[in-house]
Amino acid sequence: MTAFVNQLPIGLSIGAVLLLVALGLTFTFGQMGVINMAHGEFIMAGAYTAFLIGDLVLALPAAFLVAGAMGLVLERAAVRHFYGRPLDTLLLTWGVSLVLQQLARDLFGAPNVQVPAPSWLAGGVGILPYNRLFIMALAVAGVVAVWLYLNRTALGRRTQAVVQNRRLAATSGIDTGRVDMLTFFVGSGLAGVAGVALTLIGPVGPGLGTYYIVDAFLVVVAGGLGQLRGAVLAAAGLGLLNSYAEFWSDASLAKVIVFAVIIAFLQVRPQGMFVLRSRVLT
Amino acid sequence: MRISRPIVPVALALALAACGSDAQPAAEAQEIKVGLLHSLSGTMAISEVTVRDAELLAIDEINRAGGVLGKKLVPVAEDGASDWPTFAEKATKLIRQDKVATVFGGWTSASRKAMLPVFERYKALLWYPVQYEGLESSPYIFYTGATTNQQIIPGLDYLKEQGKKKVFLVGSDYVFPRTANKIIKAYAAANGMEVLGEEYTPLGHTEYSTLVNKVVQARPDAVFNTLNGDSNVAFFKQLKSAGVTAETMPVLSVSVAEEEVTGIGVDNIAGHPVAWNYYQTTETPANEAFVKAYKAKYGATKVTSDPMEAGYNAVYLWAEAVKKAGTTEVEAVKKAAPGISLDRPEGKVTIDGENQHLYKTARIGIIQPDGLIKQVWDSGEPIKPDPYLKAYPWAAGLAAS
Amino acid sequence: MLELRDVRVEFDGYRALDGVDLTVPEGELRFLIGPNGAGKTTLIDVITGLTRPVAGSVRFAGHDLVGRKEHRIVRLGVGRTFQTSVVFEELTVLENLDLAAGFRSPLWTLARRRRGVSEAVAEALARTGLEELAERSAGVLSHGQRQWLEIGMLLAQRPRLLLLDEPVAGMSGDERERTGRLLTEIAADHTVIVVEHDMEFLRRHASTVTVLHEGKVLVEGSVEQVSADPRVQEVYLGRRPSDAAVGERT
Amino acid sequence: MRDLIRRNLPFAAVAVVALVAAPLLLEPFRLGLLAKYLCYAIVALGIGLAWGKGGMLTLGQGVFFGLGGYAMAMYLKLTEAGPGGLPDFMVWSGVEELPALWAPFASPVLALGMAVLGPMALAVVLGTLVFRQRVRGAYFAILTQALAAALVILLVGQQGLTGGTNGMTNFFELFGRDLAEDSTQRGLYLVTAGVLGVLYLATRQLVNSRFGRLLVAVRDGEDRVRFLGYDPALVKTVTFAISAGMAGLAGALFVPVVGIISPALLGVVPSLELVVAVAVGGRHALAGAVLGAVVMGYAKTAFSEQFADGWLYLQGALFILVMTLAPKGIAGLLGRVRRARTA
Repeated sequence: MTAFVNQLPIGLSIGAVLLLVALGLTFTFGQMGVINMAHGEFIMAGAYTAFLIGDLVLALPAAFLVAGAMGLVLERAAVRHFYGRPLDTLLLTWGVSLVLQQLARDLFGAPNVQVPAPSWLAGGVGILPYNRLFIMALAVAGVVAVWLYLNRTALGRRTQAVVQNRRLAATSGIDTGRVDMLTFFVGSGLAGVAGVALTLIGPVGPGLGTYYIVDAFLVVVAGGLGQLRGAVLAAAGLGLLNSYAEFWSDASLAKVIVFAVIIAFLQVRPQGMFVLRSRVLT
Repeated sequence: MRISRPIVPVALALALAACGSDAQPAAEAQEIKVGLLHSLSGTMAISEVTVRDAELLAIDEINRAGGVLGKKLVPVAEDGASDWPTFAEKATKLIRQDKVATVFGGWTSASRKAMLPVFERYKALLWYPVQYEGLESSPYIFYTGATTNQQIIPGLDYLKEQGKKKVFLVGSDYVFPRTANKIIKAYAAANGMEVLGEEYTPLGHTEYSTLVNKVVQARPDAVFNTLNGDSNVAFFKQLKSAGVTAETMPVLSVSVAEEEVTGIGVDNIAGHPVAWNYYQTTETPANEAFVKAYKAKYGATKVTSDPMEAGYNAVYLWAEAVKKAGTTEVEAVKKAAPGISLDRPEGKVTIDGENQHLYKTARIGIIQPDGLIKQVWDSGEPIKPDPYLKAYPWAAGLAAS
Repeated sequence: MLELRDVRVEFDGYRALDGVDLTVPEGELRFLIGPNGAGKTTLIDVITGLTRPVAGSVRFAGHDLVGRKEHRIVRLGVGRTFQTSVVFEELTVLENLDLAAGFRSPLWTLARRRRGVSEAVAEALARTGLEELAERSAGVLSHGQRQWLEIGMLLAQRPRLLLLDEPVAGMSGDERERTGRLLTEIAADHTVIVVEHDMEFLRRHASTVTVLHEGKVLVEGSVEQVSADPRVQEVYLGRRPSDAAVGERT
Repeated sequence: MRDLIRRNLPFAAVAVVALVAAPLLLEPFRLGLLAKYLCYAIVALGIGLAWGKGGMLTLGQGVFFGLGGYAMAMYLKLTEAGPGGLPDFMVWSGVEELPALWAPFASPVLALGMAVLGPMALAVVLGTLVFRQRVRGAYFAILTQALAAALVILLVGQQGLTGGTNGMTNFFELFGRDLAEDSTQRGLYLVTAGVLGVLYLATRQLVNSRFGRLLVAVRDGEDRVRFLGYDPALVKTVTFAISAGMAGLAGALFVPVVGIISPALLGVVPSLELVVAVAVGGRHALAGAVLGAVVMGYAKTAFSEQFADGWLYLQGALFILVMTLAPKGIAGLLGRVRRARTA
């Protein structure tokens, strides 16, 4: 029975991890329609930043900048030629992700590296260790920051304007190129932050990104294009589902169950939980 | 469509030209080519490259001592790319195109299973250097790592001696853990131990909070861990932050060696036991030389581990068999090999004539705060390899044949 | 023929259609006008299944259309064009028309190459005057030609009811003229509903006009009746109807 | 008539090279590799149809390839075990009785049928669920990718039924012929090349048919097609199923050619690699897709023989370059050269 009750906070903490890795995608995929397969490698870059800096708290802003800068370069050098062609961005960024993985292997070596967890994160409350609580707090902070950015800053509102109607936004004097750059910077930077958090619970190696990328996209798909509240609900839902499915069956079956539930869910809500209404005929 | 039509013949001509263009120069009479087939790229590269390095070291040493039958060994390295069909493909290439005398290679069971038919088909030799799940003895493979009765069963004997009666089984979802756990359950039934749970996670899984919760709630005396690769990092990190310590609940691992410890983080795993046949700290004269030579060649920060040592041994054992046979011809080498006994870094190893595995000494070690492993138990003498566990009555019926 | 009763459509709480009744008898040429946001396109969307009403009924030739999928409604004989014409640029004019004509044959019969030109396609080509461009790719057509191709595709479908959404928008004077003639010709043997802003165009071609305003039917009648109605003048006050914007709809 | 000959001349030239010259010139090992690339080319052809013509970017084609491969492998394992016998991996997995699921695969006709129809059935189910709800584009791509990930986990987990991560290997004979014989391998190569040729012609025919036009229309304006009276979901599902059937058949050929089928062959990465191959070859031309698969297959072999680490860099870089500089792939480049010459 305790085990059963324990699964609730565990599910939420799994959800927090999912949310963190997917948060950046709600920007790049959701807001800009870019399927960034290199998102996983930006997470990896964040984790390696933590490894180089060696201090978790200092690493958070640093990883945001490092991964964000990588995103910025990617956007300027390649992705910007592909707006409106999400499938092409998917393939392009997959190529980028391959190169980044091999680069990490050459720079840091193939074996995993160790990022020491700060001593103040040792211990925990009940079933949840402090490091899990830290990740949950980070996820909440990330959501709040993103919400404030989108709704309370001029830049954020411009971003939203561009998402809803690119052409209209451009004619209203918004420099859409700059908005795109900034959006990609923030989205990639958030991946870096997620990478720092993941050093607390998982391996830090060249393959890090590949472990999270599919799950991250599933969160965005289930949550609905570019919808913050959708992503939050989807992450929490998938986290809980994962937690209880694994509790009652096993980890392998849980993954299959999650996939089946998402397909079933899309039968009811084909565009995810929340969609922007648009009358544009494709 | 009009655009594309001329490209097809161009393409095929190119492909044909390319396919046919790599004729090999005739092998020098003074050289013996040997194949090294490990994953140099992909997920398994992390482990397999070190084994290849150890094999190269052995080849170097043998060459410096005058080679084999007066000829130098020339390594031909191929990349298995962590992809099982690629192993089969490259094995075929090494045998048919490069005409190597023997091949040292593989790590995962899947890669060995993929190569096995190739070696049997062309009657060529493979030396496989990693502990595995047993239940196999191909006439064209020599197994220089442990089979189950040289690692799993000694591990269980150790737990029993320590008074750990209730165990929880955690493994990656593939052949080795599933087979190992079947053996463990049969052993437990025969030895008054209780298996409280058996959980598998997909390869590469990193979310262990649910599993840790299950383990903690079951309150076992010990955990028998057959997780593979990166999953170990996530598992040990999350286990530690759940407050589990080696004192309260030791986790005996059979796939964590010296190289993995850094990635997991010494803090997270120090104090937990592992089961192997060799540690960097194993005290033999041969090991002192091996560790010294390895560090001299590849860097002082490098560590040596059991599969590396098994790969290193494989080269020496083959060379010894060739010397004894007076030829590199496969059937003659196979005939000469049984009974060959060498003092290796792990102590004395002897090739078993019946199943082409090695007699090996089992060792349990505890992971130290410096990342090395200290031996706390050994089987005293080399254990006769028994891949089908025929000598263990309780294991009857585990495998039908 | 077509009968809408108390149709209501809501977008996120905004009432796009607020209880529309509309009856169009067989053989009529009906014009639908109204200022931006009046719900004209939404009305067409409801008839053709693109938008599902929250309440009300849409009946066509004895069938209830609400809840049917778009292609099923087309198969009942209701065809439409779009404001921004969508033709398939990679296909030729002929292939575009052939595609439109082919939906009645079962899918597997399409697995053969097209041989010759079917009667429906030939007729559509002749009526729209696109014969000379038949083998050209649709991507090279001018704006007006595209609109005609759309109308041609609609004709090739041989529908019983045609819904045209601003067919002359963005056209030059000459093109307008020609489209008007085409429209009159089509109206002779079809039931047609046209959404149009251009009052001048209306005066020359319309028989009956329905004026929509804020999701409701404001007035219905002949062109003279409608343009004389003070409520209509109020709705259009301060702007010249012919200037009404084409592209942006919010 | 002359036009017909002229139009098919390049194809005939390739057929002669592939069916006559290659078996004569290449040593058996290289011929085997070429046969493997041709298996991938069959999958690529299906991707070219679904993605290039139909706009459905399927990142899970390995799933169908794998199902076909497993069906074939099950047949091979059963003939080898003989009536009442058990496949080797079941023996060491502790399975004592042949699972009912396996029984039909003892028949070569049923096994081959399942290799093609099984994937098609799965594609129909998935296509119906997904396309009917108008899930498309990126969403479809991600879902197929997740499908590949899920299927791998499922296959690995059912070790007694599927051989787990090891998959199935160690096949000895096919229809009574020794698989180790070079002559059998040559025969398999010819069959593979023949199947590819026939499928290429059939797919070309389909693309040039009215259905092909409809498919392009669905790709470029799915919603518009609805108002032409067609159900795009049906068109897409049919196309998706055809491409799945091709992948399944390719998988069935792959198993005797290469001698192994394992979950690693149908996961996310191999599926993506095939899409990459199609993009490099040129997604808008069917021949480009075939070409891409052969070229990338060969490049992978060649590079890993020369320098293993470089392969990821090269693959990634090549791909970025193709996407940014030559989005129509090699086929597009060759077409440009040809036009420049004739102009």
